[in-house]
Amino acid sequence: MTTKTAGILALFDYLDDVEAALETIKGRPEFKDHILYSHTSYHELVHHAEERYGPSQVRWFTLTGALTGATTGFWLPILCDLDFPLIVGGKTPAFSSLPPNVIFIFELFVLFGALATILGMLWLGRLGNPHARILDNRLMDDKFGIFVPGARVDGEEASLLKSQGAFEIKKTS
Amino acid sequence: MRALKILTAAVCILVCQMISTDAKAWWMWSPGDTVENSTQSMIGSGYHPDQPIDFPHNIHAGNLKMDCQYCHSAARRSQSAGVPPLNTCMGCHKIVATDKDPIKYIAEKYKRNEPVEWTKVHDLPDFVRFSHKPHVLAGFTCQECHGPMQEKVTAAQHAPLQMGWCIGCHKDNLDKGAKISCNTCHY
Amino acid sequence: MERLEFDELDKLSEQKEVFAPDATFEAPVKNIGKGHLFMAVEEVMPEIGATDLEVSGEIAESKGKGYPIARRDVMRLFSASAILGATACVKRPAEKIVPYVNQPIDFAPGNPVYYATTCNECPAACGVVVKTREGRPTKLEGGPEHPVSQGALCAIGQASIQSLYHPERHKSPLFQTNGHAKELSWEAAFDRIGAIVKGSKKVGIITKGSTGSQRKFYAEFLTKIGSKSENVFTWDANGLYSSISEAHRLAFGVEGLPRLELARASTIVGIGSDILDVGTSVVYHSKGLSQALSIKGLEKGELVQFEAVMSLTGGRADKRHVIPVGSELATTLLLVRALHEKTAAKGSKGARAVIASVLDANKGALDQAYDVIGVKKEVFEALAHKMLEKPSVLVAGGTASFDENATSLQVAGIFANILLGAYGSILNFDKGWSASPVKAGDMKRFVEASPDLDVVFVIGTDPSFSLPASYGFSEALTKVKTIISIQNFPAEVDRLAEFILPADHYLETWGDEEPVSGFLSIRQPAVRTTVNSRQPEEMLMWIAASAGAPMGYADYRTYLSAQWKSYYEMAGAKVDYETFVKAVLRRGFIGKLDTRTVGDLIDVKISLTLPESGLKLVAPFDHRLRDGSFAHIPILQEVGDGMTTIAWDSWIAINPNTCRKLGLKRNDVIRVEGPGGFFEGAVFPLPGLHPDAIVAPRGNGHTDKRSTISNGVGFNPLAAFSKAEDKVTGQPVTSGQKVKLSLVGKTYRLAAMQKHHDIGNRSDIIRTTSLATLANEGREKDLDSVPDLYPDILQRGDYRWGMSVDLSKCTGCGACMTACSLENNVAQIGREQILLGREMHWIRLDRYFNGEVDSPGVTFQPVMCQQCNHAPCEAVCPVLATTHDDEGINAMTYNRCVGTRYCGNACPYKVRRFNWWTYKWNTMGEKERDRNIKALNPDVTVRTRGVMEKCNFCVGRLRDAKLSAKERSKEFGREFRVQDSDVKTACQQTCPSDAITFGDLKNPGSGISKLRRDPRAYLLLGGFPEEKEYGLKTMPNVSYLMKVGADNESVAGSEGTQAPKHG
Amino acid sequence: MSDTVQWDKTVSDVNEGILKGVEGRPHPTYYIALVFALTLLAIGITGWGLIISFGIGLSGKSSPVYWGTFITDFVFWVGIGHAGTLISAILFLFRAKWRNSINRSAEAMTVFAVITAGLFPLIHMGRVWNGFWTLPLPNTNNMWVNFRSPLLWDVFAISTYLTVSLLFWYMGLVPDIASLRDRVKGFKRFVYGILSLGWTGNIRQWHHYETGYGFLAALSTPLVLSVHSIVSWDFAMALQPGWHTTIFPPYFVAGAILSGCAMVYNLVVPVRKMFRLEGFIKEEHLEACLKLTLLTSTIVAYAYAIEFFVAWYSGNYYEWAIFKGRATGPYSFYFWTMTFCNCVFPLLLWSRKIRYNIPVAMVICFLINIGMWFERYNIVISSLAEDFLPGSWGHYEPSIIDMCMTFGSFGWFFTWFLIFTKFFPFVSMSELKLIMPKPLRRKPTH
Repeated sequence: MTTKTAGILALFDYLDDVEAALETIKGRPEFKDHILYSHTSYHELVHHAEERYGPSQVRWFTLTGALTGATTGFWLPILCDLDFPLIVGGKTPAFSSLPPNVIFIFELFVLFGALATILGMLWLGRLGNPHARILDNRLMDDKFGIFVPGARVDGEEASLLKSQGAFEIKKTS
Repeated sequence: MRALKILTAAVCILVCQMISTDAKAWWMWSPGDTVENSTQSMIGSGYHPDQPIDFPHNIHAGNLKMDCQYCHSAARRSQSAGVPPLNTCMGCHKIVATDKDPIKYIAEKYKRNEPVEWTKVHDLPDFVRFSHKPHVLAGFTCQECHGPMQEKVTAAQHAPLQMGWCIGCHKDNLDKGAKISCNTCHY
Repeated sequence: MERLEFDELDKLSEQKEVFAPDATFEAPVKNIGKGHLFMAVEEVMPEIGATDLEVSGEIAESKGKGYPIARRDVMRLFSASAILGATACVKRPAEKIVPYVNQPIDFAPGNPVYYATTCNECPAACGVVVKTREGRPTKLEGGPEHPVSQGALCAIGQASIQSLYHPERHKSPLFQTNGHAKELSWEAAFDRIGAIVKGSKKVGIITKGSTGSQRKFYAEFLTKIGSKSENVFTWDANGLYSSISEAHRLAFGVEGLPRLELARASTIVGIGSDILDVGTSVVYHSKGLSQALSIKGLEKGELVQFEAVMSLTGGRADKRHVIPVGSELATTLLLVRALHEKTAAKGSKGARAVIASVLDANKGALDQAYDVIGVKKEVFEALAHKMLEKPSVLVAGGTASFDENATSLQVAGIFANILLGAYGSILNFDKGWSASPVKAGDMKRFVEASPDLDVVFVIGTDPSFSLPASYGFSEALTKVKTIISIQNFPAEVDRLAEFILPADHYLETWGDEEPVSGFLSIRQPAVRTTVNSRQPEEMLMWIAASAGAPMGYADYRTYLSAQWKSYYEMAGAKVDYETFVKAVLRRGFIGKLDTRTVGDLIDVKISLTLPESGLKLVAPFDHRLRDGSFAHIPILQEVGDGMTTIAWDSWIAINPNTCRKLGLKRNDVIRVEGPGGFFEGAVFPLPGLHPDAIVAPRGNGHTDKRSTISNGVGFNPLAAFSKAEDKVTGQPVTSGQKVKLSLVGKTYRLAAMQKHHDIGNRSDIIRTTSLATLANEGREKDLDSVPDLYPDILQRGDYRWGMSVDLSKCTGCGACMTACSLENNVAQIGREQILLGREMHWIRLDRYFNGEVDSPGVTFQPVMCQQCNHAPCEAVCPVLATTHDDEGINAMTYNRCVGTRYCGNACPYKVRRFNWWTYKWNTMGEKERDRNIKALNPDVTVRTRGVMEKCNFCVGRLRDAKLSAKERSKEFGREFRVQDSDVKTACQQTCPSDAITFGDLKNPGSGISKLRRDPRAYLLLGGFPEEKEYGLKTMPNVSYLMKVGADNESVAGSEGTQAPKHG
Repeated sequence: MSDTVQWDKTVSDVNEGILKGVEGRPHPTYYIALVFALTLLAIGITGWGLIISFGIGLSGKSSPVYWGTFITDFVFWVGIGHAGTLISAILFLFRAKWRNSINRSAEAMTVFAVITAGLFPLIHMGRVWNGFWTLPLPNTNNMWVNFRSPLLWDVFAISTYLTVSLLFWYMGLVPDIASLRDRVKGFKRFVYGILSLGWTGNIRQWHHYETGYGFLAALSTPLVLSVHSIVSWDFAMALQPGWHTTIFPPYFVAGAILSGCAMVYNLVVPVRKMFRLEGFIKEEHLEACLKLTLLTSTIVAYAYAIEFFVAWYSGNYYEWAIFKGRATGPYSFYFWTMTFCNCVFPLLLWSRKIRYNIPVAMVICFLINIGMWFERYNIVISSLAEDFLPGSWGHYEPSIIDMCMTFGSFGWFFTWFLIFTKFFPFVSMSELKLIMPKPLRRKPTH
């Protein structure tokens, strides 16, 4: 979000207002690029997002990470043991000790899966960006916001949102 | 930001210090350690200390083709190869090259009944029980670990002498009776 | 060690017993060519035998003066090819290589050189082989063919390496006035003493007991300087020597100790005997007893012990009767009476008449005696019957040799042995007897003679400490004008001395011993003097010379050379004398037994008085510290007493029932008040003591700041004794005086290493069997046939090392612990750490009592790493610091260990030891000193703090043996394998009872393979394989042999009829 | 349960009410607690310094008790951590609403408890400076690690657990930090801005966040069971009687959750007071936590009983001897304390009255924590001290250093925890809002 697009931000107090507004603006071309802001992840809103953007791609990250982890967990002990085959507890190394390998498969499955999930979240949510644009300080408090890029405060979009219950329309540049 | 850069630089320098030769002894150190104190040979291959005299291995083993074990005679029957006693030197040098300065030095030492103190080059940590005997018995030449001494004057460390290096060779020679169990060298 | 004939090695391993089969002394030892030859020190270090002046050609001049010349003033760099390990320093030092100037022939740096010499720690004179590395002794072992030691050595002999390098040895001659010591040069000391000696003609020498030439030399010295030669006073706190010798003089008219060949006996009766604790020759007798009691086919010898205290000998006994303190004589006479009444009794008519008259004279007392000692008449009858059936012997001594009747007891013992016919076979008094190392009554003589003496030399003995204060020795000594104390370690007697001269350790001296008459065991230095000390005999030569009466020998070695001439003639060797001596030095001994005719029993009287009841104090020798002369050796303190497992302390052992009666608990400090004084100490309730016996061991109680090891440790029980003497020998009484006990109101924690004293019904720990069971059900076992998912684990490698421990043979003497600690650089940690339970012994002795508190059975179980094939410790180490090698050894890699200590927890045998600190050589009390680097074995890594360590089957020795075999294979072009005789672990090598066997399990003919198949073999915590119950299934390479009770009587542990099951 | 909660606060009060504590000054008791924690921490640092300088011998351990309070502390702290993950991950998946008010504190507790626990194996090591050898790092020695060692499993389990919990906790914090960022100015805003990773609250972020959070919860859920199972294998894999049993994993997990829930209660109640959060962390939520405590307490009691039963029923002499010894031997004090604290006192929680009586419940939870520490002590020490061979039996008493490290660990934990409560929202605001009545213009009819 380094390129700052001008537009308007409609601020809402109530969840049902936002929901109604979203229903209203759904499919309208002037609201094509609108961005919804919320202070928490109300189901209703997330549901809208799912409809709009499709299912989150984080799951592929998770799957890839987890499978990489499991593979690493399987081969790491075996390769290490084969590299320097010492007799431990009366047993020849490597393949005779598969049961404990399960632990490494599992642990690395979880570890790599979790790391990949986080990476996915950061990447897809464009997080880790110190120059993120904060449209309004109240958005993470108790307000909802709908940002409509390209719209003007006195435009049609503004009045539509206002009619849906936005208590304030703010111009952002 | 400037302060941050200086700080980062300081941390980097400190880390490098910790990894470098001298300081590693510090962070590996603990009071009164006896196994630890001469831990890994930090110096590695290339270590070439000064010796009391520049003994020319190249003349003895190279030009004159003397057998290594003529002087290092303990290698085949003992754990250490042994540095020859002065009487071995004086066996020849009572008559050979007596006019050279180094020979005068050892002749003087021999007369005074004083040993020559050499500096150990190939030094393993104290917890390694290396023995020359099995290696010589298995038919390895000295050069495989000590390098082409017949071309050198005084000895410099040739092999890295790290455990990985030992293990690598032992793994390749399992058929000759080399072992990779830990108590081959550590007990 | 070098052997001359390599090809004989294979044959040797087939021998049944590694030690010589029967009476070792009677095999001719003239043949030098056979057997082990070590190095003669003069060949390796020529200058050690020659004086400096000889070298520079001034000998003629010095001979004229008759001065022995100091030859070892300059410590020349005798050196090492590499300065070996263990130097403590933070940064990696640039190490130096210092080669010889003139390297001895056949010497390879890094390879050990062995010398044969003779131990001087007690008069038994065991032959030892000193392993030296680059000129410094690192380990002592019993001379393998030496008839006394037969390859073994006791704990004290092993530990002498620590007294050699003891950092608190005297550093220089001292002159002492009013308790203030000033250092002197040797020249000044000799000149001043010489002047004093010159001015006085009344000179005496107090010396320790010895059988060698030194007593003769002292007498010669006294004569030379114009004093009386009888002024040599010998002292040994062990009353056995004088009482046995004196009893034989009374009985047969000639002095000496009979040579006791226990191996030939079948039933051995001990009356208070301590042959396995102290005795007269503990290694020799342990060897003999071990053979006598070993299982031969379906028979086994038997040891029956009557005693008031709980000695190791009593613990080893098959049957043990508890008798009151002081009733040993009555017990012996009752047995004599029982024997005498039997028709099968042997002995000449005359002798029987003498015995009959003694029995008649004491008839009244003897009739009452059964009740007093609490043993029924039938017991004696049955015992007498059994003894007369087979070769038997009676051995008396122990604490009984410290009471008033010590000599009478020995006379009674002689009666019994005459009736048993033991003389001539088991007891040899006419062929190869032993001269007494001490003369009976010498101390009494000294106390009487002291006012007449001007100068007294006290050499190598400390009567000020080992005699009760009430005896009056120190008072007598103070009457002497000049006292010269010649000691290799600070002794109590030094305080009274004007001159203190540091003496050489025996490993630095020349000498000889004659443990059996006609048999010479030589002593040669194995090292140059390590501190500024001299050989005592040479000091006397100097003093004599400086007093203007030179003795005429260049040095003591020359004197000895003259003494050994007779052996040269006896041997009839075809070489010249010098070569002969050289050969003897390489072998260590030479000799042919002397013979003499001994007459029949002389009329001798014994009067028996029965002991009164009441609490009586007994102060027996501690089997490690003896009379206290070894209290400064850390390893001996650390090994701990066998029976109580207390280390670094003295204790007052009392029967637990008596404790309950008196309201005493363990660790309560009590005051023991005797007729001569009192002492205070902590109570240790010990089963098996007579209820009236208060047993406080001797050995500790030194209060000498110069010795930080022994200073303030324990107490000296001799303080409570009033002056009393054996009526015949004048030996002070230190046993059986009545005492009163009172609580002090404090407690003191005794550092007992073992906290629980029975096996708690866990019968797969100590398994027992009987001869009858063995006869009926005994068949070969296969301990390795355990159902296992990984069947290949025993098949790897060329060798598979195994060990077997015979529980029937172990006596709990602690020699194995000592040898192990010294071989493997195991730290000694001191009392505080032992109280925490942090002892470091790689092999420990578990002692279990069973049965009744008043007469318990005792079983010792040495536990070392069991080298499990399914090692529970290996799998749990996160960093692979402990792994298995392909020869079955569980390898501990110290330098890899990070110290999680999980392996220690996982080990069911708890044999792993953790370095909680970097242990100093002797961290004890407040003082810390670095380990004495010279006393360490350079072939074993010194462990730092934070790492685990444990027994490794002496893998360094194994490697040397394997490399030798490989070298031989290469030389001879055919495959040589390591045989039983090529390698011994330190514990096995030193075990005086041959309880430990070690070897290659892959070789079906090896001793260990046979013992692993033995019907008695079992695995510790291995369940009951015969019931398809395999216990922990750790599959150890160490196996144990079940303890066998004689007469089908059950022994330790069998009361737990219910077999414990592992889940 | 929480459906019946009577909220006197609205969504709009959340940020104001919770962040006031972060911005303003907390109750003076906070500073007292902080000084106390720092003092304990100083003791612990001194103790460790001494151990590193002089040797692990300063602790009271010996042969055969090679493990002592350090491992006790380790297991205790790992156990404490578990409740946090249970509350945040498992209850999240179960959609238990009451968790939302305390999950932040529980997660923070998890993170700090695992950090604390992770220190103990290092403190415990004889040569901590070589501790990195437990990681499979390539090196010139060609040495790897022993993948069959339960301790190595621990290394992996604990580091995975720590990483995952940390990520989970931090991801939960990001929106709240963003809220905080938007309220403060200057340098603080800069720092919180960095920490908030540029969170703006737009719906795409929330969308991925929700999915990712769900996956993390799903990945953490088996960790709740696996980590303490693996820790229990440290014991169960050794042959020691008293350790070598298959019941250990579930037994340990139940115990862990018991101690964790009790600890959450013990932590939340005072902090709730200090930062005046009564309006957000409702008594009903605390009560739910106590119910979980009660449940796990009964599981633990069952485990104790079955452990004894199996020891007897198996006929394994050594096992049974250990259990008899625990109840009657030298460590019976620890055993009975543990039994009473973990099985008997929590029974009081059956009473609804006591569940709502915060002081009494505090005491019970505190006792449970003591009991759980004793349980680990009992397992570690009594099995080791008297195992197979009576000849090698020993005794263990914690030394002063041992106790220093135990107290020091509390100092370390509380220092972190108190710092956290001061600088970050103690209640997950974004999640709390979800369980509060939604901000609707048209009020629901029911």
